Amino acid sequence: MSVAIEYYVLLSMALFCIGLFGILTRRNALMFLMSVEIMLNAANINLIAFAFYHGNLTGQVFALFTMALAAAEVAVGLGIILVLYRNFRDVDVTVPTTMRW
Amino acid sequence: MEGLFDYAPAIALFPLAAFVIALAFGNYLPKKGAIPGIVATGGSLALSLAMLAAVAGGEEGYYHDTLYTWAAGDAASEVGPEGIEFTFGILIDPLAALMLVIVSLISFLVHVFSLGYMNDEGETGLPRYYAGLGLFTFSMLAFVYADNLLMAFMFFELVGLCSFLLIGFWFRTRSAPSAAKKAFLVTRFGDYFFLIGVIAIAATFGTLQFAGNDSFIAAAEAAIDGNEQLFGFGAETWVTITALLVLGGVVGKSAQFPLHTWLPDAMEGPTTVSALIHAATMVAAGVYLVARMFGYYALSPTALAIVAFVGGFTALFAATMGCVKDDVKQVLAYSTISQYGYMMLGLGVGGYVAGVFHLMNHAFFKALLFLGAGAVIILMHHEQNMWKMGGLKDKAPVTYWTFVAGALALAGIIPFSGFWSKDEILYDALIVGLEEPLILAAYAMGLVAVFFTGFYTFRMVFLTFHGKPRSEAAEDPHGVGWSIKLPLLTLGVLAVVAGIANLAPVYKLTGIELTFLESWLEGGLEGTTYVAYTELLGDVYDTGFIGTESTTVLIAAGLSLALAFSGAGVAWKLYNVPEPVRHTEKLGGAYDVLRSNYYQDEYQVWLAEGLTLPLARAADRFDQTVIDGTVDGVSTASLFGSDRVKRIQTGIVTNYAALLVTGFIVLLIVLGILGGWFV
Amino acid sequence: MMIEALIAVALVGALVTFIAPNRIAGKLAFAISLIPAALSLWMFTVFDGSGNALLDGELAFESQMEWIQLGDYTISWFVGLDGISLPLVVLTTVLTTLAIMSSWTPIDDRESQFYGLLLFIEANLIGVFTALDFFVWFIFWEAVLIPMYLLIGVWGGPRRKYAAIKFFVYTNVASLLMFGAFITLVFGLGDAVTSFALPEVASAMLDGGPEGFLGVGGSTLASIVFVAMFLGFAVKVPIVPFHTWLPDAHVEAPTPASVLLAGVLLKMGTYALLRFNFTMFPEQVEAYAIPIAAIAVISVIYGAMLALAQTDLKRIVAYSSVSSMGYVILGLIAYTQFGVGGATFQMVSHGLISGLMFMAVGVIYNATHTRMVTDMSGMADRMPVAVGILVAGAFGYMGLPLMSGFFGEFTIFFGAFGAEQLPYSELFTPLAMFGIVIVAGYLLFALQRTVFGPYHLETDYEVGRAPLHDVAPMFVLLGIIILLGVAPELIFEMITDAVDPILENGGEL
Amino acid sequence: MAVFELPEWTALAPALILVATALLLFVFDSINPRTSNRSLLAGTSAIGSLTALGVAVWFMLAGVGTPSVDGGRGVVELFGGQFIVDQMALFFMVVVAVVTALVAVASYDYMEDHAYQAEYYSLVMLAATGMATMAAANSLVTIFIALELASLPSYALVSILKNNRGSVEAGLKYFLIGALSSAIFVYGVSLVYGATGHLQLDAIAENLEGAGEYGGLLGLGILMMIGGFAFKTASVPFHFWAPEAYEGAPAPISAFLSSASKAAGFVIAFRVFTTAFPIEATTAVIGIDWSLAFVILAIVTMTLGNFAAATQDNVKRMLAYSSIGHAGYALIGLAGLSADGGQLVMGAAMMHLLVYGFMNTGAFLFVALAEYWGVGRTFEDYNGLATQAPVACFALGIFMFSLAGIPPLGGFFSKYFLFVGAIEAGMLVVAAALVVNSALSLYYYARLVKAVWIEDPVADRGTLSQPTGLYAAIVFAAVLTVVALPVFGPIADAALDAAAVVIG
Amino acid sequence: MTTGPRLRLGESLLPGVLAVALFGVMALVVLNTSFTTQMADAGYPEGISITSEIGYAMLDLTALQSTEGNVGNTEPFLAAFILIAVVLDAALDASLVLAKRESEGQPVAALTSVSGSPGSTDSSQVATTDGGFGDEAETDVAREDASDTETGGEDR
Repeated sequence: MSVAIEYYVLLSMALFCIGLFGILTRRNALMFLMSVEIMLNAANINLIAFAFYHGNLTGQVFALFTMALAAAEVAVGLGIILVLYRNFRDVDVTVPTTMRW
Repeated sequence: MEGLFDYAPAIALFPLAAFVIALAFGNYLPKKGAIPGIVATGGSLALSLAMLAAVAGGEEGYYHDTLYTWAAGDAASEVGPEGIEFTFGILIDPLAALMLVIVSLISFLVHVFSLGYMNDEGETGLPRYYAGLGLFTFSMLAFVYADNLLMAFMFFELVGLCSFLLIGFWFRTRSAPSAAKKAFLVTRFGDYFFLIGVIAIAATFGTLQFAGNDSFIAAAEAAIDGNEQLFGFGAETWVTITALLVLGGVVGKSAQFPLHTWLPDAMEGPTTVSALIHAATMVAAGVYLVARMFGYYALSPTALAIVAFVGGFTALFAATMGCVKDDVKQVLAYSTISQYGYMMLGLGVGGYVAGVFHLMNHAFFKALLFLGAGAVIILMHHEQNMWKMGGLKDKAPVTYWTFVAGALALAGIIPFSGFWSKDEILYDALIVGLEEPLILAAYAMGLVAVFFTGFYTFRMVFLTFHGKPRSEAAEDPHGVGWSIKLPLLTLGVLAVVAGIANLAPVYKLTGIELTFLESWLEGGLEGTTYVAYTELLGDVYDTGFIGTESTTVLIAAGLSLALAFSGAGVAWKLYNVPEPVRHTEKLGGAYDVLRSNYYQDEYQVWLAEGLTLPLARAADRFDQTVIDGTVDGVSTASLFGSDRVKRIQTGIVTNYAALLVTGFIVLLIVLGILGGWFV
Repeated sequence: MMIEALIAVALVGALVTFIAPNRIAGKLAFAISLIPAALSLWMFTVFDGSGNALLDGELAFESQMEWIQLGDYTISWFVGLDGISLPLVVLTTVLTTLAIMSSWTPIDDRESQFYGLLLFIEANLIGVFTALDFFVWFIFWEAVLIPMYLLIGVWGGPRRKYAAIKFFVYTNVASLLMFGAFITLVFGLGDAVTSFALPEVASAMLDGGPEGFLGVGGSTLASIVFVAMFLGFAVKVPIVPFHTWLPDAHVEAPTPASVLLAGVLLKMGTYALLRFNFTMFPEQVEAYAIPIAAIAVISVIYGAMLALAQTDLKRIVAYSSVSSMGYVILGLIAYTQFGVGGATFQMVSHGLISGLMFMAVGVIYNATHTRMVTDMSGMADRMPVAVGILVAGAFGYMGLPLMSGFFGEFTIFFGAFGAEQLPYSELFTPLAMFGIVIVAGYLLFALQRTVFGPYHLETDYEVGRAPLHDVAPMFVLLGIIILLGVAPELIFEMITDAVDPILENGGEL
Repeated sequence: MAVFELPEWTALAPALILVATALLLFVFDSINPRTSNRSLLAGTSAIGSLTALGVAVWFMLAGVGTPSVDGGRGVVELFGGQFIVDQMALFFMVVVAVVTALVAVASYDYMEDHAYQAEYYSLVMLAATGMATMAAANSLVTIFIALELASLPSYALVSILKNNRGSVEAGLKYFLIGALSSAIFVYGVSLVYGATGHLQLDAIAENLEGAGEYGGLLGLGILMMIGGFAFKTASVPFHFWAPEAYEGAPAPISAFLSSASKAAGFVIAFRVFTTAFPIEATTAVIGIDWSLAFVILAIVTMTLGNFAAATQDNVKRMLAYSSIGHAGYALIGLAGLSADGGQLVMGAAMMHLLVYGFMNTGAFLFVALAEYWGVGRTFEDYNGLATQAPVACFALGIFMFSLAGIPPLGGFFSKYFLFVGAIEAGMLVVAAALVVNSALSLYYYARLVKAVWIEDPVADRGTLSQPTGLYAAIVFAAVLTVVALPVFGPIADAALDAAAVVIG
Repeated sequence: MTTGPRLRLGESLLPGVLAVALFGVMALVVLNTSFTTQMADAGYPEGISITSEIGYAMLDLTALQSTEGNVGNTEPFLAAFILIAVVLDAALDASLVLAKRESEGQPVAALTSVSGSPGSTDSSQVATTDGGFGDEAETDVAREDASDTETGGEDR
């Protein structure tokens, strides 16, 4: 129980950057979505760790909200991916490039 | 009589009214506007004569009044008052009164002549013609009685406008508009210096009055006496500079070298116009201006000498060119230039009376010659080439005899008017020249010019009237009416007798008081009288005599008369034959030079078209490419930048994420380093 | 409230005209424009102001109303007239009326919009010349651009799109520069000012100037602001080398727009220079006298040379405007009563004369559908009256005495010659004066080739006499030009009255 | 003004009215899922948003949210400080409500063939609720949730033309960048929480001192939160979604997003940075003035937006980039904050957002009209529209010149007050950038005016109909843009007062 | 199914460097931060039910909240709670709109697979008013609808 707070933060940062790595390298929309979830959860780790650190529950409660919002985001995201697939017959996020410049 | 002066403005306003009437209603009037013009100039003539009488009979002998303040304001002048007023005023002193009479008389005669020359010949656009004449007469008269330099300048410019309009009267041809443009442009070039002069004088002395205690002439004299520094120059130097600047306008208007080139071209206008404007009056404006502010020139020996030298040179220079012309009007044009050179010479050597005297005489005989030439042109069905004339002597005696009278006057044959005035000028030049080598050179040129004058004058007379008719037109001349003969006769008489006005040699030889003009010019406003000028000139020029005064007079008169006769004699010998030939081959290469007017036109045209125009085109190209190119370049560069910037948006969302993260990292690093987050 | 009435009439008139049917729009707009013209002439006769609007003068028709409180600064609706602005207002109203009449012939498309825009311009121009609060002034100043942009763009010549956008962007950029400079100045003045009212700023400037801002010292700041504002206005005037928008805009604009552009819009720049730079910065004027005078001379000569090289009549007149504006700058920098007063007079005079010239060229264009000097000759044969006026206008442009142009030029030259404020004025003045020779050169050259000579026309049109409503406005203008040339004191007196206070602060009086 | 006292929670009435309208639309939808009674739906939305607008204006005039010392009714704190209703909140509620109303009216015609009428309007109203709530949110929790409430329906709205590739692509990009940004934002929140132990803005400010050692962490958190705001306001470098989203989305939604959503993004930025991170205290902790970040962002954003807009061929995309440019202008409001004030510059930014609400919405609605007519999307396609639809094109001219900041239109004032503010704050570089960009922007705004007014049509098009709703919305927006001139005094007062309260 | 979602490997990992870089920078920040409080000293007071405290905080039941120790500093979350209800509503609405498919211009329930052939009239209700890609998209949709009726469920 006495892991130093730095490591929690570093963990969350690592997670955050892993998520980011996914976003930057994966072209599949679903992977993209999942990566975003990882990043959100990285924030949750922080929140919970800091809640403990500060001894109040604010962070913990906020983490709950974050999860709910993540779910909502995924719902909308999947809807968009659905119409994306219907239109482009692909879920590769790099395919839709009809608008640029 | 004094109350009469209240009507002085009307002298100029009559022709102005004629101008308005002719312009507005000319088309609906009988004679298309000639009648109002004749009435108005007649009125002006009558009033001018009345003024002459009033000046002669009045106690003060002059009239000077400020009519109207054009503009006033504060301006610090070098010396003089803190404020300045630009006004319109009338100054009628003996000089102005004389000139008023000359101008209104000739204008009146030209109007009458025009009935025969223009109306009867079925010209179109006559209202325009009479309006132009009216406006010209107005401007010229107003110029003459202007009491200050600015007003003089303004009407000086306006006569230039009228000259432009009237030269270009036959605007449907190619040559007339071109000549009109040239006339205005060349005189404008002179006026440019004139205007600088006006402004410099105003800025220096805070006044532009010609006469009176607050005149700039008086102020200049005071400044010279006080050894003031004006604009960093000694007062006399500055007076010289400003006087020469004003002289620029004079040189332009009076067609002196090197701005004489417009006058021969100006012969594209109707001959009546040439008579009125380009011989008798407007061209005289320059000389008149010098006479008007003679006191100012008299303050500067340098300026006077330059006036004299320019005059002498022009007299000779133009006379030589007059010898080879074929067009009767061209001959007259060069003779005009030459004669104004004499006047300048006269004024420049201090012969104030002589200059004014010649101005008057020349006005009469040159107007006569031009009108005579106009009559000839009518006779010849608008043929102007002398080589196609001949033998008109018997068919048009009135024209012939009046023309000969004018020619004798022009050539300076005793006792015609021209002799007296020209002789006086040469005499004045000689006596000064004996002490001043430069003036002597000017005198020499003037003297040589007498020979050429005699030659070209009689070459013209003989070619035109003598010998056998050399064309069909000459064999069957067109008749001329009373409206032509009447002015010719009037002027013919004047050309013969006008010399009586100032028989200075007679006075000098016999002591008989026949110098009416001199005594006339002795009157007037203090400081503008001949007496005052004589005093001033005493400081400027020393005079010398060859032997006694009488011998000098005789030598001078004899020399010029001999030269005039020999010139006339040569012409007699060469051209008073039934079938005259050109004799040009005798001149060899000189002929080409003369024929080309010493290439004066060429270099001036080159200045305008060979130098200025390419320069302007270069400036234009510079403007289009460099200056405007810079403006457009900024816009092009912006749009190019825009095109690059928008390429960042590749359309691939992963790239966006990458760029976004990049941006974020950059921001983080910048702020982190600045905020010390990494240490 | 008279000024408000003036502006309101024009604005409402613009709206009414905008929705009126095309058929009657021209006549309607003319009728409406008579109201401000009459009103301003009436104001001219009852004018009772004295002194300079910015320097404790007695304003005529003053009206002030608080509008916006912006932090520590108040923005007010503040208008009034003094001897400088009144002639320009009259010029605006009269010229607009005449321009409307002169558009009856050439404008045959979307008339109601066209005339609506003309009236809208008029409203804004009046505003520019009457506003005494910087923000209000700037609103009008910029708002002029929109209608002019459209006038050029919609009804202009073949390259109208390029010209319109160039005009719009170029002059606007300059305005932004000027705006920034002025705002900086206001902040630099610190507590001395609590509003953007020009009189307040002016008095603060004269009472010691800016304290400094952002570490820049007071006098340095004043110099920077002076230069920046000068550059900003230089584009509008325009002064070489910022003039290139002008020929394009003038040439492409429809005739009535050219009339207003040359007649009034260019005056905005010089008016602003007088109001701002030359009223508020006497020290800087002195310090920068030589470069500004040099620019003025260059504008005169270079502009005239450019005009000489042109073959398009409108382009000739356009470049000659550049040249003429150079005189105005010279008069201003002379900083004498005659110099500045003459410059102001010249603004009015050039407005009238260039308006006349553009109208005359427009009438010829209406008949021939070409403006190229090379395309025609002998036009005097077919349209004597119009050509007569063109010739008269050309001579007015050349500064023929007894026409207003001569008075303006003469007073400028006289004021500049030997001006104490301006070193080497005895050199600058004659150099600039050489413009009067070149102007004669190019105008006469153009006249000789176009209106004189045997009749000839390259384009395939029957040329007849110009209709009365084309010629009438030109007669009116010519009348005013001659009137002002003969009796310049009509406005010169009130101008000098308003100019004197400016010079008390540093010029030569 | 109010003669009776309302309970405190009613201070949130504008947001509540919006959400109630959304729920009402749900009810309609559930009663008749396939209703095509557009009048009812659009009318309800319009009435709802107008009511919200009315209430917000009324509250503002009544002095709700003005500190009592100034004679107002005091700032209302609700839910233990989770929400706060002050003048700034009300000001932005007005902005949101106006834009929503315009969009609702315009959508009546634009969406007439669409299958999901009720859903469309309810999503609009929900997003509007989110934006209005953002204006009042006073805790990072509520801010984040409100942000999501505004975002999620927006994603759907952008891609609501489901068979239109552009719309879908736009939605996808918007969503992906949005998700990434909200992840970054929430991570930033977590770091701020880590540093201060609080999420309520006042509490954060109070605990800044205690966070002394965590300067880097707090700074990183703040920067990440800036990222979140930058996304919402379409500022560099989080702007990448904007051109595509605005271009692909139905035009009324583009209007909605670029005006209301942007304004909402700014209001939370204003609130967070003034309330939670007062400059002096924060600088002491993180070692750097955060306004520097906004200076950089402002300059880069306005430059990029305007430069990219200059050569666009597609009108909507041009407007999208111009919208980015305007975000840059509004960012000056944050960049200009400093320890000793910034009321002027922030107030100017608020005014700009309000006026921008009219003029930009109007401009996009004109595009909506053009799309409705089916004339095409490029500048060329717009050529000569003025001859056929002078009224709408007149309005477009007003919008364009107003966007360009030319008097006498509303855009002039706000933009120039920003300019004044920037100079007052001593940001000459920013002011210079503003000038350069304004100059460039003139070019492309004028280009659109040129297209409709000056150019001749390239091809014949049939007669153009005059859809009531779109026309009404456009004309209304134009009138507001013009009327802004005479009534700018009160607007400026309101904005400056609001800014003063927040800055304290 | 051949065109269904699939994992793609072997793509360019280059942009990933950015993530690594970011991690480096962020880690640098953390490593330079000195956390004074030891984790061991932190934490919640004994004897308090964290879960119930969370519940109280969420519903603003201040009266029930523990007043002891640091936990008492927990902020109220009622407003957020209400708000997130609306958010979820919105998310549901949004996802349903997107997920629904249309037939004959009428929305069809999101969760059914329609076996009937989606008519070509599909396009009639497409709002192509922004004019760009309508045609292309329509054909795509038609093709997709025809061939892929059962994937809808699976995609979800």
